Amino acid sequence: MMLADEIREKRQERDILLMTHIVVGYPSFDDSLRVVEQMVAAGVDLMELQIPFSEPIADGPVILRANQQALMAGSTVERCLVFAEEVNRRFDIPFLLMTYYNILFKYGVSDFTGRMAAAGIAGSIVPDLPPEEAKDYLEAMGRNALEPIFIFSPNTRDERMRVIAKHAGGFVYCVARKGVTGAETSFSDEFAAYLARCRAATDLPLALGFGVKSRSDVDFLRGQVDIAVIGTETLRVLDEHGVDGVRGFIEGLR
Amino acid sequence: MMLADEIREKRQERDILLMTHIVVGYPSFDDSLRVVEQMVAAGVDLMELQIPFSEPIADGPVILRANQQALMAGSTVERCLVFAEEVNRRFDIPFLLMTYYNILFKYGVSDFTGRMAAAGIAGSIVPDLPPEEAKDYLEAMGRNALEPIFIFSPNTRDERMRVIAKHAGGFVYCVARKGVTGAETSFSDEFAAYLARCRAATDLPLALGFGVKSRSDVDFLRGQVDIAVIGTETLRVLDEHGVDGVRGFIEGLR
Amino acid sequence: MTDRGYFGEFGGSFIPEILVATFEELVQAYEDARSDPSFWSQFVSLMGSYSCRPTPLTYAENLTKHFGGARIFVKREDLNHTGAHKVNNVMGQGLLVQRMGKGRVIAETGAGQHGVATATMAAKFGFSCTVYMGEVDVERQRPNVFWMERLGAEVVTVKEGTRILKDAINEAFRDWVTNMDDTHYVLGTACGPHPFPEMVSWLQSIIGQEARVQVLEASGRLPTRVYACVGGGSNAMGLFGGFFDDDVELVGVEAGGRGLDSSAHASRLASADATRGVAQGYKTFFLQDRDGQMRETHSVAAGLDYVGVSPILANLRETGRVRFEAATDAEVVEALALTMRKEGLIPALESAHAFVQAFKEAPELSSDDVILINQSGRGDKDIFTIADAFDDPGWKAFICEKARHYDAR
Amino acid sequence: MTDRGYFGEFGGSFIPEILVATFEELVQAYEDARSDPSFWSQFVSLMGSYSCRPTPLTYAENLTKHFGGARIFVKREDLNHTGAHKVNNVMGQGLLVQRMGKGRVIAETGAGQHGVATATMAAKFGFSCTVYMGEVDVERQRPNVFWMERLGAEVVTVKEGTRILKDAINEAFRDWVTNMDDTHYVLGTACGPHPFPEMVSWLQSIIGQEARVQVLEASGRLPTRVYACVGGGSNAMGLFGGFFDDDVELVGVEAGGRGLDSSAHASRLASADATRGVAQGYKTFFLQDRDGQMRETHSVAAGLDYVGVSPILANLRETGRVRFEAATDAEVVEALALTMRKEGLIPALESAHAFVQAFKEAPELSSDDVILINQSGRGDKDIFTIADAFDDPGWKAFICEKARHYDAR
Ligand SMILES: Cc1ncc(COP(=O)(O)O)c(C=O)c1O
Ligand SMILES: Cc1ncc(COP(=O)(O)O)c(C=O)c1O
Repeated sequence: MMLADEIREKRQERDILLMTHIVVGYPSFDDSLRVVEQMVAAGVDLMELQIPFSEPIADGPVILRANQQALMAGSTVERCLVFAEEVNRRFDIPFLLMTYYNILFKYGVSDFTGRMAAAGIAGSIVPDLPPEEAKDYLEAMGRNALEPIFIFSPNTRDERMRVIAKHAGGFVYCVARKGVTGAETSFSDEFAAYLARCRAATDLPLALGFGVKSRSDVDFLRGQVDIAVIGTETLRVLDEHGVDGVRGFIEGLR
Repeated sequence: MMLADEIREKRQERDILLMTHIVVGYPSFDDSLRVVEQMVAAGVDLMELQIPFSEPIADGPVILRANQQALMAGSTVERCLVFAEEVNRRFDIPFLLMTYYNILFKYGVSDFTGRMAAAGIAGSIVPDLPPEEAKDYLEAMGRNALEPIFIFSPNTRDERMRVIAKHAGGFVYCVARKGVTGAETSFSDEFAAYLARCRAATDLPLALGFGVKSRSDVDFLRGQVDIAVIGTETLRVLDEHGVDGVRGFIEGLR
Repeated sequence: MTDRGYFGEFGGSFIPEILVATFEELVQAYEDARSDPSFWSQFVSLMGSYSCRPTPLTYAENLTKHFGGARIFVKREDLNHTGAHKVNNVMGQGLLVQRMGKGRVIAETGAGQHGVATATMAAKFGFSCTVYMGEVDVERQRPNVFWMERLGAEVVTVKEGTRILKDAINEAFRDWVTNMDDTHYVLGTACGPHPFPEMVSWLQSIIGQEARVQVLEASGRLPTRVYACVGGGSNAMGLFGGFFDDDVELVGVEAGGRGLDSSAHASRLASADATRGVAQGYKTFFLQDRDGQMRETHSVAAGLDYVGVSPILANLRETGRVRFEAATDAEVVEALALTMRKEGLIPALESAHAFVQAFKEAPELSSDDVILINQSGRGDKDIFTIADAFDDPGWKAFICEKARHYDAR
Repeated sequence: MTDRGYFGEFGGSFIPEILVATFEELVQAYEDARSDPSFWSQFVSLMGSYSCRPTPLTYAENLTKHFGGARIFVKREDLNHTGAHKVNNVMGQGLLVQRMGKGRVIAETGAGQHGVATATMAAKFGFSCTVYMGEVDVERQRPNVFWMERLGAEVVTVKEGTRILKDAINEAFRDWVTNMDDTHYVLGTACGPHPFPEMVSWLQSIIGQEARVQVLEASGRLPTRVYACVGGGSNAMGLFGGFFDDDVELVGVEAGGRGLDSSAHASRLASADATRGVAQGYKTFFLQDRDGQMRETHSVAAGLDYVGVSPILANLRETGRVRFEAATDAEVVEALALTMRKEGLIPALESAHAFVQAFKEAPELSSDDVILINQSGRGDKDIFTIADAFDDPGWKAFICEKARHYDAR
């Protein structure tokens, strides 16, 4: 089944889905695996697996540091792909790869997408790859029946949203506000107008990320978007309370 | 009697005269007095009393340092003049003041020369005052029957020597070579030619300074000039052997 | 889709969606300025009254005699206000910021040169200013931090990544992503997403335009070869810009560090160690590992140890229009010493790379030949590094004494 | 007897007999050069290709708005090669040395600026070079010592007297007295025996000549007042030189140090503490005691703490043509901070004295008025002093860290 349909189906059961995020190999591969376990057990609906990159330009300080530490701890692209394969085999939710374009480019976009498909990954998010630069990527993703997740931002104009939507698959990732991952967002009227614009631009499910960190945030999003993305906050919980703190945190969100 | 005549007269008895130099108040006024005593006892014929100045531009490092230390030890122009008066009263040789023009200028050239005359000083050497700048000085010196000692140097042209000689009194101080006080001089053929030029330019007695430091230097000058000037070397002896070393050193020169 | 600034296969604009509108605005402002002749004349007049453009062309007579070959001329970007060519780009972007009606600028800086230039521009234009600088660079370039702060800029120490230039660029992008409405990011070299490589090269081309006229006037002919050091590539693009249409050989000199086979260098175009990649918003040659993770680089010159390089230069290497060479740290210190003694010029360590290669080639050319070296900056700023390179005992004693004095208080 | 360079009662040539012939030769060479138009055009062309003359005139728009009075223009001598106006005089004397056929130059230096300029000139002209510098100045101006040595000059530390500028001058004279045949003494300011005050002022008048044309062009009128700091007086004489025949008020600003009533200053013409005297070969106002011994002076700016002052300026004070004021250390640091933030300019501490006085007077003038400040040098060279003046903690930590690093090796 296509990812978008899978999401729509799940939404029949739940009024909002949760997508969480990990940096693969942070703080170690063992811990990453246990975190995935906890998250799945806590009822997470989708997961982003970030392959660390040395220049994560669109990430805030918390995820940035996790990228670096994962690299220092020996996270390689190969190990990340093996990890992705393993979690996909063991857990029954859709997994997405999230990384920067250089990781795909250097590996070879065609080979990389082939590996993704072989690992059973549903799709990928590449934040520094706008559709204008994504010709090879889109072709390869299509060839491998993978979902290219694209991004809307508050200053993406309507017309451009429609162009992006044309290339997008699975769902569209809407960033809640200007800025990098992990800072505060206030959910204002302006925000409502933004979401309306996103809705108008695409039939795909909408995920909302950047700054979601508490049950009240999730409550607020209920009914407005399909997926709430919890990124930085899980890393904070992991750092503060260890692997065992993750499950309780996620369960408390919904 | 005029200083020049006094020198000529003494030269009847001695084939070369010795002129020595002290920095007044170095290392103390008491020591300065004892050094004069020793020098006179050793048979010195004339003496230069240098009033210390903070910027002794024509002096080398040894005399420069003595100037500074004398100033730091409290040597003032007034105390130097009182000292000059005292040595002149107590010892029966001609004394000259040596200093830089600012000392006279600041005191008032007229007042200063008046004080010199009252102290019984014979004349003065002001190395940074060429005759072109010396109008006030020459008038005041003349008024007070004081001898203005001027300087010849190896690169003073003949014509200029004659101009200088016209203004000079007492004797002419011939510097043996380029440079400041206290460095080595080699007495060459060139040197003989220089002395011949000095002789031709003036009837005044000639003193030769800069670098005279041993009996053989004095022997060499015998018959060539009227006065050998021992400047820096006495200061060195004083520094190394104390006041009591001075007399032996001077006696050994002739 | 709009032109995304490709030069052959290099360049592009690999930016987060949130910045797309900002870049569109910038591209628009840049294109407007470029097609408006009054912009360039305003730029030239600003640089003539605030910096000292045209910067002179100096005939290095003693070096020419010393090497006994080509006549050597030096383009004096070191005489610019703030001490390097960086100010050309920065003041030009300042005018653009004014046009765009923004009130704040941000910048990354490695050597500190670009940060000081930006802080200076911000003071002059009345913008508020934040400069991102890697912690390693803050430590080794403290004098520049001091001046930036005195000029009214906030200097943010970047403690992420390898804590050098590339990390400062990432951090500046993070700021921009948050504050793009009122903020312009003054990128310091001919790198980054479109339109930066093209725009910075255009603004810097004032160097080459002047130099071409000056060399013709001084020597009656065009240079046989011109030399410029290559960090990000802006001074090289600036100088080369005057000679693309001429029969003039263009030579870019990269940081050879401890040698091209040592892996402690920053040579992306002259060595085989770099490979194609996409980072910091554009595609070029990067010093990266097999996975695409950026590697550590090394150079005695803080302004040259960047992992990427101008996509325009990457393309000019592919087309063969520009030749690339590398100079080692040791060669650089030697060339610097010679230039100081022979000409009384103190090139920045970055610029001294260009001198190294010119010195290697001058003797093999004839006295009919003219070569031109870009002295992109002055070496004063490098005293801490240069004194260390010469292992100067007087300097060390001075620093230790000064430290004792501070400790005592 | 020849003209001995009197200006009213000041000036003259109070030199040891041994130097008389050397000075005659110098006067001759100077007069020949002055009456030979090709000398000046050679000088202008050298300065245009080696330094960056004409130096720009910068309109200080933000400061003008800030003070709300006269329009403020700044003459940018800081953009000269080696960072100050000193190089004008030095390169000019270099040409004279060439004419005289000598092969060695000596110089005194206080702040180090003049020493660096002379070492640079010597490198360029191929002269050997010795620079005398007081021990106190060597200690506080080590960066300049480092550069002089790298430029090939021998730097002799003067341990006599108060171990500052005046003692270095004495020592340079001592060298000259010994080596005059092949050696020229490049005096660094408009002081000393004739022809130095006149000759240095003449060479520096290139500043004023340019500035007059530039101000007229930029503002359509002559300045109401021009301001220059006064150490020995060369940059002031240089700027004023363009305006003597005009209805322009000339203002010289001396070092007020800790205040004119503190005795810790270097104000010879604006304070009542100085008296007429004769030292270092010329007659002027000196800071001296009743006996005529020179006093210690103080200024935050190493280039202004000299005991004497140009005899030409002394005379211009007597005739009333130039007004003299003093700026205190504290005022200087404040004016410097303001100028950095408002204009992105970093004047040398010396130059900042001129800014202080201009800032005091600008508000009382109207927007029709134009005032002109000479930025005689750049402040980079002063980082150790300026960082101390601002008591910068980051700087101190940097120095201490650096020292620990040196100590460890
Ligand atoms: C003096 C100087 N030259 C060259 C460079 C290298 O930059 P680019 O290659 O952009 O000219 C720098 C960078 O800081 C610099 O300061
Ligand atoms: C920048 C600067 N300005 C001014 C001066 C003072 O000298 P003058 O009065 O001769 O211009 C100096 C002396 O070193 C200096 O370095």
